[in-house]
Amino acid sequence: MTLTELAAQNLVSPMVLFFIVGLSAAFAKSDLTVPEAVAKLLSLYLLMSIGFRGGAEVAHHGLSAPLLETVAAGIALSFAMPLVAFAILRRITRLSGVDAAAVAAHYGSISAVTLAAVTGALNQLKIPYEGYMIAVAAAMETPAIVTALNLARPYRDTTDGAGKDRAFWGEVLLNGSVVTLLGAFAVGAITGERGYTLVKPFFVELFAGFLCLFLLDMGLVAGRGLLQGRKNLSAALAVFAVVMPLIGASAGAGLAILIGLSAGGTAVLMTLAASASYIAVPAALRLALPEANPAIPLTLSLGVTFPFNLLIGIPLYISIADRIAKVAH
Amino acid sequence: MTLTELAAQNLVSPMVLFFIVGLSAAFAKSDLTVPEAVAKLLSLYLLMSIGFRGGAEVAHHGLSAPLLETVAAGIALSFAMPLVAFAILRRITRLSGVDAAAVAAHYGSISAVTLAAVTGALNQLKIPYEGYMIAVAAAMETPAIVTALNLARPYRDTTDGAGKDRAFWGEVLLNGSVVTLLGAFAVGAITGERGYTLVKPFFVELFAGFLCLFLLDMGLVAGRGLLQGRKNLSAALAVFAVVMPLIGASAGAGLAILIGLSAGGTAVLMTLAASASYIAVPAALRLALPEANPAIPLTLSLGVTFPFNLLIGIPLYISIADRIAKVAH
Amino acid sequence: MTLTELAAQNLVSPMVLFFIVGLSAAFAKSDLTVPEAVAKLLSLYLLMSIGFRGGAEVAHHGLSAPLLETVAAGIALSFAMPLVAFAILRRITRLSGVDAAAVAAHYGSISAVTLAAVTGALNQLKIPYEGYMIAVAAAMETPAIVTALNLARPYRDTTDGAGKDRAFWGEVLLNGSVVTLLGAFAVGAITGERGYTLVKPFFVELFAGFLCLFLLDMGLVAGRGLLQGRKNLSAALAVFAVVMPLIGASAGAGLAILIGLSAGGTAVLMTLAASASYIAVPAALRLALPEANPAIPLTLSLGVTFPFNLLIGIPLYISIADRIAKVAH
Amino acid sequence: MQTHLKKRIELIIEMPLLRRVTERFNAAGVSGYSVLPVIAGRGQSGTWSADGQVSDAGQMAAVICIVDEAKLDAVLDVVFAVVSKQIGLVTVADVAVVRPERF
Amino acid sequence: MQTHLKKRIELIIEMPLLRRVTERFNAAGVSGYSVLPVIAGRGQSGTWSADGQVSDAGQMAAVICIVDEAKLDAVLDVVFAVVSKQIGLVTVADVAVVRPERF
Amino acid sequence: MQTHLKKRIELIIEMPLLRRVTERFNAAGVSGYSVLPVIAGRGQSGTWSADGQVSDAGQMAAVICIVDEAKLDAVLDVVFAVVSKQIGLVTVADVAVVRPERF
Ligand SMILES: Nc1ncnc2c1ncn2[C@@H]1O[C@H](COP(=O)(O)O)[C@@H](O)[C@H]1O
Ligand SMILES: Nc1ncnc2c1ncn2[C@@H]1O[C@H](COP(=O)(O)O)[C@@H](O)[C@H]1O
Ligand SMILES: Nc1ncnc2c1ncn2[C@@H]1O[C@H](COP(=O)(O)O)[C@@H](O)[C@H]1O
Ligand code: NA
Ligand code: NA
Ligand code: NA
Repeated sequence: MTLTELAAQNLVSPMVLFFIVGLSAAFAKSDLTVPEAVAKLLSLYLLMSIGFRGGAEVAHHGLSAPLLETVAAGIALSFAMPLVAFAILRRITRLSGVDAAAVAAHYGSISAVTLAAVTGALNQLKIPYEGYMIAVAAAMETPAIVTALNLARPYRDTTDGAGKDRAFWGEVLLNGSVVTLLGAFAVGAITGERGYTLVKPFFVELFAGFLCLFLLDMGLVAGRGLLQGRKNLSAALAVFAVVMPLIGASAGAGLAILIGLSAGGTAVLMTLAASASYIAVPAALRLALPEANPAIPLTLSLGVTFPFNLLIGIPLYISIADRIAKVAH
Repeated sequence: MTLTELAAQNLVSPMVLFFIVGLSAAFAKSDLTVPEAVAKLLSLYLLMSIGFRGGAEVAHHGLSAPLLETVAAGIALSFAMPLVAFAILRRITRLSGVDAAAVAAHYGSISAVTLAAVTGALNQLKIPYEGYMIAVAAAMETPAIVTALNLARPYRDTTDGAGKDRAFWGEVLLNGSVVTLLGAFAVGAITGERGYTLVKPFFVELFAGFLCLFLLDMGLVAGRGLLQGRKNLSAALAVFAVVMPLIGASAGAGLAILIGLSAGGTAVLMTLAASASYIAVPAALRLALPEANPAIPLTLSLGVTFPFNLLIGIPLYISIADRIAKVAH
Repeated sequence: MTLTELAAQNLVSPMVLFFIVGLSAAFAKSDLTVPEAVAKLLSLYLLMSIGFRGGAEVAHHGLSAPLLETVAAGIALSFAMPLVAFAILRRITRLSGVDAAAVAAHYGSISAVTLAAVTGALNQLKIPYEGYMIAVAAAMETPAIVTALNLARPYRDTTDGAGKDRAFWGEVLLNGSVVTLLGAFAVGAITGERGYTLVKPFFVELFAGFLCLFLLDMGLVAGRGLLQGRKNLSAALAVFAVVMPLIGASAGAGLAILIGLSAGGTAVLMTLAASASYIAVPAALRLALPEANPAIPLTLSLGVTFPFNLLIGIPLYISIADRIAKVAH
Repeated sequence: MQTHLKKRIELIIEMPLLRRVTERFNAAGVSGYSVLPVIAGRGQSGTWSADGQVSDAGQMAAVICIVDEAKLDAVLDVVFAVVSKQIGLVTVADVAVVRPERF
Repeated sequence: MQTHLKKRIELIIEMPLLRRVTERFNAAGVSGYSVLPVIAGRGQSGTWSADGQVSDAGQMAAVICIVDEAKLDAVLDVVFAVVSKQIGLVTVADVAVVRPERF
Repeated sequence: MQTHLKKRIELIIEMPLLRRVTERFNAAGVSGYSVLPVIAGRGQSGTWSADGQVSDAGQMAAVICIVDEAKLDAVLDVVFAVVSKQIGLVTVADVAVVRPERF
């Protein structure tokens, strides 16, 4: 499939269209909302479903490429990308050191719903990916926070905040989304074929539908976030929020080639690197870097980068990954 | 199928039975409740599902009858029915002009869950209906409010309220249920066969089950509303709440014949005309007609008309629509 | 299948594994939570699904064994088990008379999620059970409270509390879970084959998946309850919380033999007798026995007995029930 | 704006008790009350959280009731008749209102 | 700790009105507000509960706003301009705060 | 009914901070606290709403704590040690309670 075909198909997928409905409703100031508890249910479902299917895939096919190397690559990306992000931000924007470090943390880490979207697109295209990419995703959530706190240190007039606190790192490492992803991955890997058959109608067949609901909500939240956060959004920051995912995706592609991932696995690693956290990192930074303005990274990650990845990035990454795989094999 | 068979089958459908369970639980003062967030999820799901399937039907079959005329008919009904309702209410009940106008607004507009119930019944009977009836439903939500505010004007000692306010009409036109219905309709229409296949397990196959859950909740809410609102309910009002749907359904049937809708489309238009709003209109009137007692229309619409339509009206309308279509073709 | 095989298979079922994920997350102090509204939705779904399928089974197969005798046996168990529990508790623990009576009430009654788990396991093993066991479960919820209030009476320095109050007994008999179970049972029994086909994708095919979600939540709640309630947990109490289910299961097995239940029905009756309430009874006792410390029975029932039944009890009861049935026929 | 002094009663009571307490408010002549959710807490009987709970037992709700000073004692009597043995607490504070006739 | 006197305004207003009221708070110069859910209540217009409701009509929310005494009347004026015909209530109480400059 | 004067501390704090603050309440000797949800608000750092949110970051909770005047300063110190750099606010009001021994 050519990139144009892929992009066209992506843009008329019901998930992407529901995202656009949500975005439009927010811009038009409709009162449509999704209750918080429902949003959390949808997120829980998606994490359990992705995790479980990843585990089941590993149970079925075994490890088709080097697991450890891929996890190491993910961790390295998460540690390193904030350095790049920080350098760019300090050069092209007027963000303070602390705010630049906060934004950098978001872009080093990953977004679970973007992961859900790429796996949804791959399923739809029937492109398989290594199941353990789920474990890679979980491993990429946290390292960026370490780098970012170190980047921020010289700019802080205090050492306040939970960053030096043991309990804090426990909380961050075991945040709800990591635990759900890895837990469901373990369940999928242990339970095998029989378990898979049992929960397939729920965790596999309903995935696309649940993703529609969640992306409708994401559209609403992203749209309202953009309206609220407009004032935080300079041209330079908007450019960053589009360029940084491309840099991340390129780095992800490079490592995927080195490791020899499949087309699907390459697309997933590119997307992970390209995505920016909007759940785990924001919460952690409120504790560890309280003087950073939380609205800036959130507006960028949710309002610009997420829509960019969903609408343009994912089909692009898949198409590139496809070519890489064809050249390699 | 004869009317009696249809009615008997309707009364033993799981949806109707779960509604009766909810109603009985409320009357028996059971503490069974459905959390608000869950009720909102169920409503969101039903709207997305109805809208999506309507759009997909249009994508598949094209426009099998004149869309614009049907939308115009729906809008005309919504504008006109409050006039009839108001005249009857002022004649047979003691409602003040303002309260009568408020009730009239509810009966001119439509109820999305009644729409869900009639589409559920039609699916079950395998009677197809024009997919764009969903767009007609969305168009019928608002016009009744305009008529009712005009009807109320002479009886108000103030011009207070949001009725003259631009932002108000924006909110009303873009209320959450209209946006969800039309948004999902657009998604269904754009995404076509491939999208339909993808989300069918969620939006199509689970519809009946979700409707059971929602109707259990509706039974609880309607039953408790009736217990609370008893004191607002005179014999004359109860008669109105049963007669008005029949008038609406007749008007809907007449217009459906003129337009030449299918049996399914006729049943849907009749049901829309027969149904009374209990979500969008109440909220709008709290802003635009605050001196109206909100308990009166709600007791009528939710406590009398909704159960009447669900238990008796829908099978009646379907059976009449079926005969109309047989005569016509 | 041998007991060992059964136990092994149980331990790698996705439901049990998700419970263990939840338990581990709680022990590791992860911030993973399931919103209250979601937990209530999951519980509502499971009750409706179990009830409906029980009713549908009765509609399909008719009453394959004496309904009334089984209900009577269940009620007798619920009345009698608190006497045994109370005697043991007063002998081996230091609980006050009031607290011992409160705990006894929990163990005489039943736990709906344990019922869900055993029906899930039986479905998975394709072992049928009498559909009306659902009605038996509903009948077993309340009688234990009567016995326990009588047991507590001599130890109370007051007759305060709602126990003598008519409204109270109405509330207890019609509590939400009883109404949902019995209501859905009635719907399943009335609606027959056609209704079953209609809602099967929702109420039957998704059951295992929903149970996974609910057991993840139960693991979190049980784990946190144990951490909180540790201080209420002596060795003697922990022994009680493991021995009492075995006593209950034995009594259930005895009665099942007398009545001549099938293997599945025997396993369900054993599990019901072995399970301890954690929803209906706690709420009722806050009204009727307010001076009892609510944390003690909850820690035992949710923190010890529920995990015991889920991990060890249910496969044990099924395997014993299987042997009983083979001997009997 | 001219304001008038009233009393704001705030109860934090067990959920299973809620229906009983509010039903008795009527008899005591209050003009109304509002129930707010409580999602977590700690007290003598331990720490609790609403998260993941199916059961209302063990959970608390906050009830706010604005009353005229003249009715305060009658309302407190009613409240204590129900809640004395239970987990929870009752506080009273002064508040000013603008439309005094409605309380 | 040194504390400073401020006013705590507490509204219990109809949900459909919420957006209008909070939007006008800005104009009146408040430094902020917080909205708390109300799940049930009773008043002259009857008893209600949020349970099972899809519609926000008929439901209430609590709005808390800490203001300086100097701004109190301006805020109350704004509030009454919107809520006078509506269901609900407004109370004002004294509170002490530690960081006075932010209100 | 005889009543006794206590202090009602009300915090509106960021959700991610909640666990830390309540854990430190213990050390300061409070008898308990209650957490109420906040669903929307506005302040210097902008407008927010809980609707549709998966993340707790950016959301607030209200914590109510009734304490004896003697413990007030100790509790406020603890609170400020945690919340000083954060988004949110702290108010203190007088309330009367009936059973003074429990605070
Ligand atoms: N000092 C306090 N301030 C605020 N809420 C409290 C206080 N003490 C108890 N509570 C609330 O009341 C519940 C029951 O308290 P207790 O009866 O002490 O176990 C607690 O879980 C809290 O939600
Ligand atoms: N005295 C009161 N104390 C606390 N809340 C009240 C009071 N009166 C009314 N309310 C709340 O305001 C809502 C509307 O009151 P009303 O306008 O009297 O119908 C009620 O449903 C309650 O939630
Ligand atoms: N004056 C106020 N009254 C009530 N709540 C406030 C006030 N100011 C701020 N808040 C709440 O505290 C949150 C954070 O405030 P801020 O630190 O000013 O951004 C806001 O989003 C509101 O929920
Ligand atoms: Na990234
Ligand atoms: Na109508
Ligand atoms: Na039992």
